[in-house]
Amino acid sequence: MDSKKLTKDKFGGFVELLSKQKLYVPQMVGETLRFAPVSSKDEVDLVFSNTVVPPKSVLFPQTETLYEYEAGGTELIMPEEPEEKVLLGVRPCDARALTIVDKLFSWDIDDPYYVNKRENTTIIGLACQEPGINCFCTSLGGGPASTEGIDLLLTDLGEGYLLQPLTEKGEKLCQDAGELLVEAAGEDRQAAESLHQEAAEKIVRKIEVDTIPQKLEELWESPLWKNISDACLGCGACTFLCPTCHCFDIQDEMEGFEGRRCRVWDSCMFEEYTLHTSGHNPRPTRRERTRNRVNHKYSYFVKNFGTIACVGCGRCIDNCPVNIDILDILSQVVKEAI
Amino acid sequence: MVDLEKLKNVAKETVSREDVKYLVGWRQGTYGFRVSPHFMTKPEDADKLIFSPLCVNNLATYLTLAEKLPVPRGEEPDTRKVALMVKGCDSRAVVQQLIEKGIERDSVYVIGCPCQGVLDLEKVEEKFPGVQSPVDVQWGDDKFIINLPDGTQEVPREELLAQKCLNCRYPNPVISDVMLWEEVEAWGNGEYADVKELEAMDSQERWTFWQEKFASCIRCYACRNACPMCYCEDCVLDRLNPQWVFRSNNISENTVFHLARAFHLAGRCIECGECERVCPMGLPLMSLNRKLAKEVREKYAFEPGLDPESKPFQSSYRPDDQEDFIL
Amino acid sequence: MSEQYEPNIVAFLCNWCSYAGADLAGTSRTQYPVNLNIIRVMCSGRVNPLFIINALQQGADGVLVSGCHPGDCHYMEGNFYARRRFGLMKELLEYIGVDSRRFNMSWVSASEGGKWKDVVEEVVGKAKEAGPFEQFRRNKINW
Amino acid sequence: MNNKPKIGVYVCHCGINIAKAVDVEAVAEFASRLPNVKVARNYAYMCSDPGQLLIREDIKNEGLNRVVVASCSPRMHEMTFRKTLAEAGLNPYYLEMANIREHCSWVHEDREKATEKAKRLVFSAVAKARLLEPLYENEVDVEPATLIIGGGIAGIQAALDIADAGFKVYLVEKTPSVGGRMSQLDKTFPTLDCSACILTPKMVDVASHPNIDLMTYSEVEEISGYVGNFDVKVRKKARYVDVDKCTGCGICAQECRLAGRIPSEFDAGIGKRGAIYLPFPQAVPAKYTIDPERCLMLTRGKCGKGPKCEAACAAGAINFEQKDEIVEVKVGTVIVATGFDVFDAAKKPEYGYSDYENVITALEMERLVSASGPTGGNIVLGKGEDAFVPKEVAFISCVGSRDKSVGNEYCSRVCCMYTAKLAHLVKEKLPEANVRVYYMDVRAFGKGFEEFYDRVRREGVRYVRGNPSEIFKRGDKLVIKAEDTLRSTPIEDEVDLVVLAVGLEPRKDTRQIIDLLRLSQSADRFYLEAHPKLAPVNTATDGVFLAGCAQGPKDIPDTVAQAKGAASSALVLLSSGKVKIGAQISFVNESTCRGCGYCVEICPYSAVELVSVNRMGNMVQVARVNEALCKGCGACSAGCLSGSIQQRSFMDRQILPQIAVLGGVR
Amino acid sequence: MKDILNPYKPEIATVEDTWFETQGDRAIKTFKVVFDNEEKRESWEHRPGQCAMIGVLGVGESMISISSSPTEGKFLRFSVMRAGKVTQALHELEPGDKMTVRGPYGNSFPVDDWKGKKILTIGGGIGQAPLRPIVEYVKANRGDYEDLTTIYGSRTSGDLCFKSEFEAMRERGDVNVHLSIDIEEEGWPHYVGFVPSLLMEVNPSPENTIAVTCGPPVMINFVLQNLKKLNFADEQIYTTLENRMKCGFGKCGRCNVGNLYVCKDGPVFSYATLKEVPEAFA
Repeated sequence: MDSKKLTKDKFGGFVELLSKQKLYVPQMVGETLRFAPVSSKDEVDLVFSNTVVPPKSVLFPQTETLYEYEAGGTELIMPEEPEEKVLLGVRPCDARALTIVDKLFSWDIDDPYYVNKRENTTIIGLACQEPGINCFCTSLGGGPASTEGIDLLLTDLGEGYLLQPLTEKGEKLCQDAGELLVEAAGEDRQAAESLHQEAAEKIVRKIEVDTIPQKLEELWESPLWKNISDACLGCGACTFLCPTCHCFDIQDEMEGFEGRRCRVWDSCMFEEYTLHTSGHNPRPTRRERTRNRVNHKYSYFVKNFGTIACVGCGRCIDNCPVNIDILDILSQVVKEAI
Repeated sequence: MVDLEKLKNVAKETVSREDVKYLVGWRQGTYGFRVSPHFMTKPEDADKLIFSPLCVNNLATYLTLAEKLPVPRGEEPDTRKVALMVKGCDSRAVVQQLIEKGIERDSVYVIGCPCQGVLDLEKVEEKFPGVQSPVDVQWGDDKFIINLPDGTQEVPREELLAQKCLNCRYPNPVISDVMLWEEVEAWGNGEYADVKELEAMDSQERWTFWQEKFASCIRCYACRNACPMCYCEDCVLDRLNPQWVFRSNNISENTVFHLARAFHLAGRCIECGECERVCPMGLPLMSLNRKLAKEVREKYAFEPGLDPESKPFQSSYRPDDQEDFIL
Repeated sequence: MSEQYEPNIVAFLCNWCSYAGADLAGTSRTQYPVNLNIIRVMCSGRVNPLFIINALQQGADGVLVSGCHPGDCHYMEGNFYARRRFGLMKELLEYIGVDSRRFNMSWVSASEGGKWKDVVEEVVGKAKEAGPFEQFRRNKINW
Repeated sequence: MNNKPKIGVYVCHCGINIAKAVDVEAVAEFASRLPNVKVARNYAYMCSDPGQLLIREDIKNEGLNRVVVASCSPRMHEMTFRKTLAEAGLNPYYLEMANIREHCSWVHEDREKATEKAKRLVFSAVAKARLLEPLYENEVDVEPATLIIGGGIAGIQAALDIADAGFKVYLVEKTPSVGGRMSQLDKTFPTLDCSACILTPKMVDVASHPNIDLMTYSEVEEISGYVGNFDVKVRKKARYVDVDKCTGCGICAQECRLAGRIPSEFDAGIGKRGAIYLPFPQAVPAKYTIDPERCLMLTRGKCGKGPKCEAACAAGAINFEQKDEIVEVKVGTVIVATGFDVFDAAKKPEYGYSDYENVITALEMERLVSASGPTGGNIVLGKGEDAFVPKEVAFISCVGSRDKSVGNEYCSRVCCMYTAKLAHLVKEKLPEANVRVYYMDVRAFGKGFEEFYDRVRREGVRYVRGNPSEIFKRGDKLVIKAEDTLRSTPIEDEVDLVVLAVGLEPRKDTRQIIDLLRLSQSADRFYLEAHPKLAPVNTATDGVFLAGCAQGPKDIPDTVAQAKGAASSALVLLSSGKVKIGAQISFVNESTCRGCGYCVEICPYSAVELVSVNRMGNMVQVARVNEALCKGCGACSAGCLSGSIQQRSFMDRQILPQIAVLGGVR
Repeated sequence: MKDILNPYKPEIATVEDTWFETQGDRAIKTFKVVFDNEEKRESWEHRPGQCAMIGVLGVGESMISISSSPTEGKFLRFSVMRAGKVTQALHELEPGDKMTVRGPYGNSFPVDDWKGKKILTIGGGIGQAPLRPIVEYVKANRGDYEDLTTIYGSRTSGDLCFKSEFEAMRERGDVNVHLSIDIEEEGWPHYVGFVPSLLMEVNPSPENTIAVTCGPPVMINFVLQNLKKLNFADEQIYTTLENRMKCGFGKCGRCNVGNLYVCKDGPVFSYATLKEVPEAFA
């Protein structure tokens, strides 16, 4: 299907159309921007850099009930089928991240909780025009208008949006929008193209990643890891806010006579993450944990899935309280003589 | 006044000492206004050291953060000192750790850096957005001198001063083995205007305020891990038996987590502001701590982190402690 | 708040004074509201301040901590610690907007059966005014 | 221990005490459906023999390993049911009680609501019961010896009783002689026995008893340890007289350059002694002591051409080089019999004690009327040519007692009667004298007291109801201004001698002993007994007992009775040779303890200490509980930030489920 | 939800029998469990070395190796050491009680590839649990294998699991049983010393032999060294790893050693594989 154009006066109508499904857009919750369900179309504002919490929080919520039960009972009450969702305003890096998480959750055995939600969700991307200072998506095969993982990509042209349907879901949406949209003109497409170009040029932080997986294997015992992790506080800011991190814990929780088994986000940066009940910890210090995090993203994941589990969104750099900078680590890895 | 040459020289001498394991100071970060803790073991690492209005991190956290690994049989544990650069507020953390025996006096070598107040990272990044290359900032008279890539800017001190510094009463280290330069005059009067503002609201308004904050917490534990006073090897709030807080993320568990943490810091928090600074979700956690600090100071006439010989607040009482709340 | 709303109070009583005082109230057949349930501890100093948060989280509408009068503690100083801890916890809970009528502390001696009744009535009455506690109650709605 | 909890729940009817307000059958039925409950029964009287049998049978037949009894207050029957469990071979601490009588059926009339509450309380007990752990009461050996602090009549009596029972006693007295206050008295009320005559034999017995180690002129320096095992350090102060050589001949005292120039403590200051002295003729031991604060040799380093005492002592007992000696002893029990101080009459300036020579205290009066006193028992005022025999004698009662203005709200219990006794003695010795007693109330509650009071009044002593407001001098006479409150008339009486019936106060060194033994004070500042009714000789510190006026004002018979009580309490421990240590005490999870020492600071019994342990090669400090010292209050665990110190039977993880149950039911 | 495919959804199983293998704070209790669902009971298949996630509702789940061989019957056996919250709750279970079971997870010992070979198992403590199915499997298919030798030790005789079974094997003589304890004990007729030393004592020939070891990390390290001394090739040596696990099938992340997941790619690894994985012996 060809690109469409949505003028801003029709935007309200478009949001209303999307609201037929459960619509999530970036909104302020407390002090930070994250994807949250919309109750009125006035809440929708697509002027933002990027959400602090990535959209994975909708498809892989921080806390998710696996099943419920009653105290002393043996019957497991399974959750209902997920409702259909639309995520509006997903940045291309985050959409790419979802394709990475997809690989893990449909690897070997499907994870029904994630996969069912993912299938039921339409991702409407929004091309970046003002990348953040720590964005480095272009180094990882993405870009401000990358289309991977997106069903429908929006580019803000000022007076309206250029809509590029990329999948059947995207095309269906455009069809449903019908009258609200007009065919995009060639100049609209060109304008979008050059906006994408401009945005890509604004990204100054770069890294050559090709040699990294190999280098990491060689640097296993390098003092680099100690140096990097000395300052690490061992918090979960980098992993919880990473759009590709997907580790979780499973916990039983009781409220009175009712109980549930649920999964909650977990972080490989936490000490308890690998702690055996015997007291033995195969990753006893922040050094091993930092090393694992970097290796997992740039080496193990490549071995298992053929891709780096990082999209260059820059969140871990923005949010690290002690300025542990993944690009800095990677450039040290690249530079490090074996 | 800040004397970087002296700072580097002292650092070089210090790490050269036989009884010092390593030194923790600050260095320029990888971008913009960020700085990073700098761990140095060799004199040549001193070149990277800085001390500027950007040095907000409280490095005292690292005294208790380092893991105590099993010592192989036949070997002696490394009991050499850790050398630490401290501002006034940071030094109170060291004192408080001494009070509660988290560290021993001879396990630390304290290098005092009298401080004129640090920058509020959020404010400065908002004022000068999109600055990628590392920025150098200096103290001027009642102003910050900010050397941006496209020229130097001067900003009045009050505009960019970190919240915790606005009313600082302890800009000079209260404990040190060496003081790097002369002490500065304290400017704060210890008012708790921010706390009073919230106190003035009614109960329902206060809950409305806190509800959305607690709801947005992602429980990354950065607040706890950055806190120089949170150093239990096994936090009670992490434990499964008894389980005080469930791992699931919701308003109930998050609120209880923050209440319990704030309570555990009562009479211990030295108001370095790290919990609030490191919170990726921007929770005003210092407000909780400052509320309790206010009560502890005003109603119990106690201030933590000043005298290493003092009794910890939570393990002492006075027969005439306030009790107007008792039925 | 419906008229039939009956608050549920969790009370922590020290064994030597307040629990005995409540026993005395019983022996004297003093009538008081049913809404308060007692957990016996040996000393009010045993009351972990986190119990107060935990009770609210686990569904209580109000909490009472009761110990010996100052100077009367069976263990000499436990109630002084309890007083300090409770005083601060109270400030903290109020600060985040929990109705201060929900948490109370009292001194009730073994001979004060009558005072115990007054305390129960006051605590229950205040909790009734404050209404059901929902703010950070652990709740299935959160699931 | 790792077995599945199988709980038996027993709901008691208590006749109709519970059953009337609570549907006990419904409660038992409810309990039977709770998790881990194997059986739930209700019965008329659980505490009766058949009731207990029911539990024992179930433990055996149903394999119960936890028991919940829903009945009366655990303060009533917890011990009963613990025994029941033990008899059935189950650890007694596998018991949890739900108080559905005092806290439920007796205080709620609404049967439906009371039943619901009883269910909740039972549920809460079940929730805790499933997490109970077996506990064991440890026993420690008791060192077969007692330390008695204070050598007055209380200490002497207790020492003799314990020594006679065959146990070692260390009797420590601060002054050079035993005897205490009683030795200063002339006669005793109401029988008018001669105080010295009845006391002196006991003093001699104490000194000669083979089981008593008498340490006079000594002070307790340090006490550590716990019931059964106290380590005591006693400082034997230097007497500068070798007691082994001193024959007690007294020539030294006569020779002393300061002889007759130092106020004698024994004579309450109205008699004088020298720098080397025997406190009083009957002193035990009859050994002289040099007052180091007065002796010229000891204060200035020289005494004329040489100390005369040294020269005079044929036995060569004087030794100015003598040093204090620290003696360490080990005892199983301690009796505190430190006595009292008399009220300092100078604190009531309106009575002019500091200003007028002829305003004296009752203790001074005792010495004045005593045959062994400085006047040989003659009531004579003034000195030399000015000496005269008083004709008008006034007693003022309640000086420093029942008086909030001086901080003594209590009644000193002895003043009324000693006043009567002294008034009687005055009348006896000076039959012509007018004797008046100004009083608030006369409390004559003891055996023979009222009769004695009557007798004294019959003898002509006038009792005037009214507290004098002022005493001043007019010419040679003292004027007492008062109001006769019975007649509501102002009085101004001129008298020769005013005797102030001063009250009894806690000793000034009370605080020291409190710190030594971790005792507490009651509001009147005397030592606090463990229970005013049921444990009047015990203290909150196990193994430490009180005797005599240290615990509060009393007369001699009461003091002796309490001393015997303290002795017998100590003997219970000594003769059994073992003492049980409570089981519900604290313990530390050393692997999570961070050694902050909060618990150490908090513990009122110094039962927690920090010790160094090796944690995988690193030396770290952790807290450790001395089980013999821990009293099981649990204050430490509430103050532990890492939850590492916990109190057995009241652990966080046992209480949290109770909170969940009691909080969760709406 | 389409729960038929939901790998998180456990089956309910009933504890048929339990007994304690060892006593003490870290007691080991064995459970014999049977699925409530008859269909599941029939369709369940597992191979020696595999694990299952067993749990108690309201408490949690724990990954435990299946210590029975499929050849033993339509039941599962688990031997559980009491350590954390979940294993404590499991220890409270008695016959008739329910537990949740899901799995089987992980790879298995390639017992069919080992046909015609001599089998040597070397276990320590609770580490015998994953080895027991091999022994049982080989016993059940005795003709397919050459010699079967079992070396097993623990700290004291009280810490030995499956004692009566070893005695029975020794009596029958179809398995060469070598038992050891670390510390001298009165009346102990067998070897005293550490398992790796006993291995050297037994001195097995590497020829046509597969050696499988499981036990505490320290023991495994020394056994591996000694096997190398005895000239076993890397490919002849197998071991199992354990790590903290939550999901059981490679999603939750925590059990990885390098890029391998213990739950999915393990728990059975040949020494040849493990040697290449940097984190394997952490």
